[in-house]
Amino acid sequence: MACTAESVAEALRAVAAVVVEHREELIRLDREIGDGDHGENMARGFTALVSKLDEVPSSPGGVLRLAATTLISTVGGAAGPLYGTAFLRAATSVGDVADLDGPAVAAALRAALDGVVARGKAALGDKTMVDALTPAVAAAESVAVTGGGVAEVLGAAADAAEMGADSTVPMVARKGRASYLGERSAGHLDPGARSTALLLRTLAGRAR
Amino acid sequence: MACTAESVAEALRAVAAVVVEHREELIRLDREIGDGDHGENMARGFTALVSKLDEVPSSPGGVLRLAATTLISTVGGAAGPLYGTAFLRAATSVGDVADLDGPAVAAALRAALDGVVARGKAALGDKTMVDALTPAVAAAESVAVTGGGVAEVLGAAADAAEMGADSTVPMVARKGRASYLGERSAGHLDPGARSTALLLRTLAGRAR
Amino acid sequence: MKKIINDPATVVVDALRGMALAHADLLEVRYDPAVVVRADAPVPRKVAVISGGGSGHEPLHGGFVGRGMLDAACPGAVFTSPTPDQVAAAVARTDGGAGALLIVKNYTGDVLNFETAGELAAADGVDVRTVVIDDDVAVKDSLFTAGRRGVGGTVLLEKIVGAAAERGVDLDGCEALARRVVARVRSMGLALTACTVPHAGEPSFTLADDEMELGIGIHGEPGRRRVPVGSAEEMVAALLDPVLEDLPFQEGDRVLLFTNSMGGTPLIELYLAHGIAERLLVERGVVVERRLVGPYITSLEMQGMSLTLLKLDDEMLELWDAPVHTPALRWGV
Amino acid sequence: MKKIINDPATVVVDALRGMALAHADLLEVRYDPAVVVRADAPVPRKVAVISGGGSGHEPLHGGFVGRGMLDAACPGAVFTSPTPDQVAAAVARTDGGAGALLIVKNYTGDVLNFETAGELAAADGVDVRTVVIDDDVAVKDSLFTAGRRGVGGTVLLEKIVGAAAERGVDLDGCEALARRVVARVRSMGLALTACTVPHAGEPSFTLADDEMELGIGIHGEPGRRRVPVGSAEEMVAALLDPVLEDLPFQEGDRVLLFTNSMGGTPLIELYLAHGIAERLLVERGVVVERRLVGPYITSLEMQGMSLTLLKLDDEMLELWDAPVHTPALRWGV
Ligand SMILES: Nc1ncnc2c1ncn2[C@@H]1O[C@H](COP(=O)(O)OP(=O)(O)O)[C@@H](O)[C@H]1O
Ligand SMILES: Nc1ncnc2c1ncn2[C@@H]1O[C@H](COP(=O)(O)OP(=O)(O)O)[C@@H](O)[C@H]1O
Ligand SMILES: [Mg+2]
Ligand SMILES: [Mg+2]
Ligand SMILES: [Mg+2]
Ligand SMILES: [Mg+2]
Repeated sequence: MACTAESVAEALRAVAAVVVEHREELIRLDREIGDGDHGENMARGFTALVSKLDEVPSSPGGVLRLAATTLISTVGGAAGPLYGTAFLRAATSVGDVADLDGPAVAAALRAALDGVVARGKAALGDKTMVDALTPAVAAAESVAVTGGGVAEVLGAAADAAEMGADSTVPMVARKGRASYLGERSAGHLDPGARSTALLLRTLAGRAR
Repeated sequence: MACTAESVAEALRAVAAVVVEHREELIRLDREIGDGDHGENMARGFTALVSKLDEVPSSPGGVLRLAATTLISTVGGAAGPLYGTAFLRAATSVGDVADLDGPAVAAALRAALDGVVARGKAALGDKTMVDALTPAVAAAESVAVTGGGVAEVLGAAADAAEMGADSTVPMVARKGRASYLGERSAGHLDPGARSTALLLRTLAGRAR
Repeated sequence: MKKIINDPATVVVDALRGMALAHADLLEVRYDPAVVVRADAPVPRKVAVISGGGSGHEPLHGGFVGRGMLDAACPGAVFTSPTPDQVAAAVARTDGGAGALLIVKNYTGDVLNFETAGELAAADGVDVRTVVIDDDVAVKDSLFTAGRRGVGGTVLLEKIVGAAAERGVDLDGCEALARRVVARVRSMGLALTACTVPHAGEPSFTLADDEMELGIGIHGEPGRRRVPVGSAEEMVAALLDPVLEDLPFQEGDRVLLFTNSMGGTPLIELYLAHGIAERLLVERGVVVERRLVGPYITSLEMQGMSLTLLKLDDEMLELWDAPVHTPALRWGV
Repeated sequence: MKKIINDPATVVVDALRGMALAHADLLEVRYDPAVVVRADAPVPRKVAVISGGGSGHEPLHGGFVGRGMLDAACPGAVFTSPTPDQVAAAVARTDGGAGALLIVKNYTGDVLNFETAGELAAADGVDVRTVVIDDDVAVKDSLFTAGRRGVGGTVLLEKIVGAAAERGVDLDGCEALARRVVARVRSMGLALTACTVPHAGEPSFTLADDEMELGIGIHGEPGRRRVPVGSAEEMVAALLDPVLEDLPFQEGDRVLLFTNSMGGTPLIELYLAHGIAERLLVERGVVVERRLVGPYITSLEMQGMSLTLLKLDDEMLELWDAPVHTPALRWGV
């Protein structure tokens, strides 16, 4: 199964559809412990990306770079620079190869996580997207070293991301807007962790 | 039965108590077709009058004049100048006699009505206090000419005022704030007509 | 009712104390009776321009006291006309020997109380003139009703006449100018939510979640009709059309457009509405020469807005631009 | 949700169009990306002072663009930080050769987006400094959280640094001054009602009829605790005490007191609260040298208020008094 510029673009279009579909859910989650705009921000950004993808760049890295710059200039909020950095680092990681394999995807995810942490300084357990992305990267890497293809790598990442997102429910937020709530932030799913899980699940679905 | 300065003062203290007691009702009536302050305005004015009555002027006319100036400077709104004028004209009408009889009371009520009409230019049927006061004056005069005393005169005035107030319910307002409602003002009791009826009923009760 | 107050009975006086502290350089506040006076009053040989009305419409009127606008404001209880002794005290305190002009919004209570005050002041030998403003096109004008209400046009009237008085225009001139402004200004408002008067404790009326009151008065008096909430485009047109038709304002007319918040509507919505109003005026060939956007004549926390149009002439334009130095309007100084 | 809008997705741009029309003499508005710029930008050899943040806090920040305050403001979507390209465009448009100072309220989104923008501008060879303001004492400051939020102090910071830049103070001087203001300003707010973000369509939180949220953030983020509504006296003390204790402010300190409405609280209540705050400060021997009262940093239609205290020194006092000419603050010109 190929992982070309066109298939990455197609997968990102699917992500956009899923984000728009889950817009209200993400708004609701963010209203509970944030300011209620995460779904709107993500929907705005990915909708903008879809129209930019009318012309698909020539390599998967090019597509990821276009996603990065588009998200940075349209999402805003905390999620904009964080997802933007994630896509930018992923783009740099994959370079200009024409077709990605499992290890390349796993490495891209690792680069994305490193970028998010470098930018946002969140640690595991702070109740952020990092809590979804960290186990996702670990799972992706362990599948990749045992020879897993793109679909397997992303499938494992999505599974782990969903569990990681769920793990944010009992956490007390220490980063982002939810941290103002202190103890009151416990008992709620982190919206950024949820959107990360949605994103990886959709990519995994497209890779199949 | 005497109608001296002290008994007029006592009757006005009773009016104050009744107005305070009906404050919410008058507010509610005024909220329906006005701006909801009539009960507050009247309560403020008559409460101020009570404290002014610590020193009772020497004649009934003096008490009525004190009531006039106090209401003018404390009630505000439409009711302030209207009730103020009513009391002022009544005071002038009774002059400085020490003890009022039935005809004097009826004449004072006539003077009060003339003052309200001169100031407010409302006609019968405009849905204002004039609709309570006009029949009250007519009733008072007919009792007075047939030799009725103060209690009978005021009793007849109160009965007629209550009927007059009730007659405002179906009317379409043509004066005051309720007139902005046009047809929508029908179906509501006019707050000023109601307070006029309350006032006369209390005076009648005290004259007994 | 949730409000930042101590006691409904003392709201006005308590607020005046804060206002006096906030603007000690511009105002002097007297309490018994309550009057807000410009700090340097009386100004010798200047016509005193005085207004007043119920409280709850802030910054109107106290926020417009100062150089180039009002000499004094008489704050009544919330939504209740002030009493004649307040107005008489304002005249006595600000009369600089050139007489006083009373600007009265057309409500029965205001008219009657100012009328009585005018008689008192005249008895004291002050030349007092009264101008009644009735710019609200929502209410049908008729000899058989209380007539139109005074609303947004009041702000423009106070600014323009205040500037004329500051320049030394005499009482006849100020009065004539005021009547010209009244003749050329029209307004209409709408409410999305009701407000709660402190002493009443409950909202003045109730609107369904999808309703607005078109033609609302500034005390929550109802207007023309209750209609479904529409888009901003529809709301602005619903206000602008009756205003334009009434005078009428015509192609080529030069106007001042005043987009006012009823108090609870945020500035972001107000700017949005203002942009639509200006565009609609341009489409009809009406020339917007000046604009005022903000909460200047309010109804406590009511959400909603009003539009006011004044047909300018050169003199009014110049007087609008003249220096003003009050808590709520300030330029040129 | 009842709002004067056409479409939640275009609220910010639609409002900017109205703002551009309302203040064409002061501002130029660019739309792609959205930036509000002072009309005479770039001012040669002047440090460009730039801020921005989510919309819905109007007049902050666009209403403070103009002579003596901001050179540009970057409006994000409602309650959402602006994007780096907006900030980069603002820097490019206003850089007069003396560098740019970015004033950033301490929210993760704002900090990250301005950080990225700073990198972009630095790559273009502009000397860019960033000052983060975090004056909200409601949130415990800690290395392990996002830290304190930037709230009311932002308005005072923008005015004072804007005045310094206008006088020709260089970038180092502006940055040092800004850090001094940040070190000496503290705020706290409370909410009586929630607000509704247009794209969310529902209130951000719910409060019972007798509850208020003490320590509210300007995006409706919760604060210290939810408590029963008290009297104005109690509310003001509940805000003032933590503010005073935090710095701490002490007897003899000279302060600027800023009494701010969250948007939906009427001016009459705000003046009332201001009067109480001044009295409480006098009782403690704190000297109120200057005051600002009004809705300057808001949360859409939220009812509530905040208090901000700035410990003044002579330089700050003089810069506060210096001329300013913007849509929302105007004096000395
Ligand atoms: N410092 C951080 N590091 C990583 N993720 C963060 C950080 N701060 C916030 N986030 C993520 O961003 C999400 C919120 O995004 P969004 O609502 O779009 O932005 P904002 O908080 O500015 O409104 C949170 O749910 C969290 O997952
Ligand atoms: N022109 C008028 N003539 C006689 N009575 C009037 C007139 N206008 C109003 N009123 C009376 O005043 C009452 C309202 O008084 P109030 O609520 O105290 O004043 P406001 O209308 O100024 O708020 C009305 O119910 C009506 O009876
Ligand atoms: Mg958010
Ligand atoms: Mg009334
Ligand atoms: Mg009234
Ligand atoms: Mg946000």
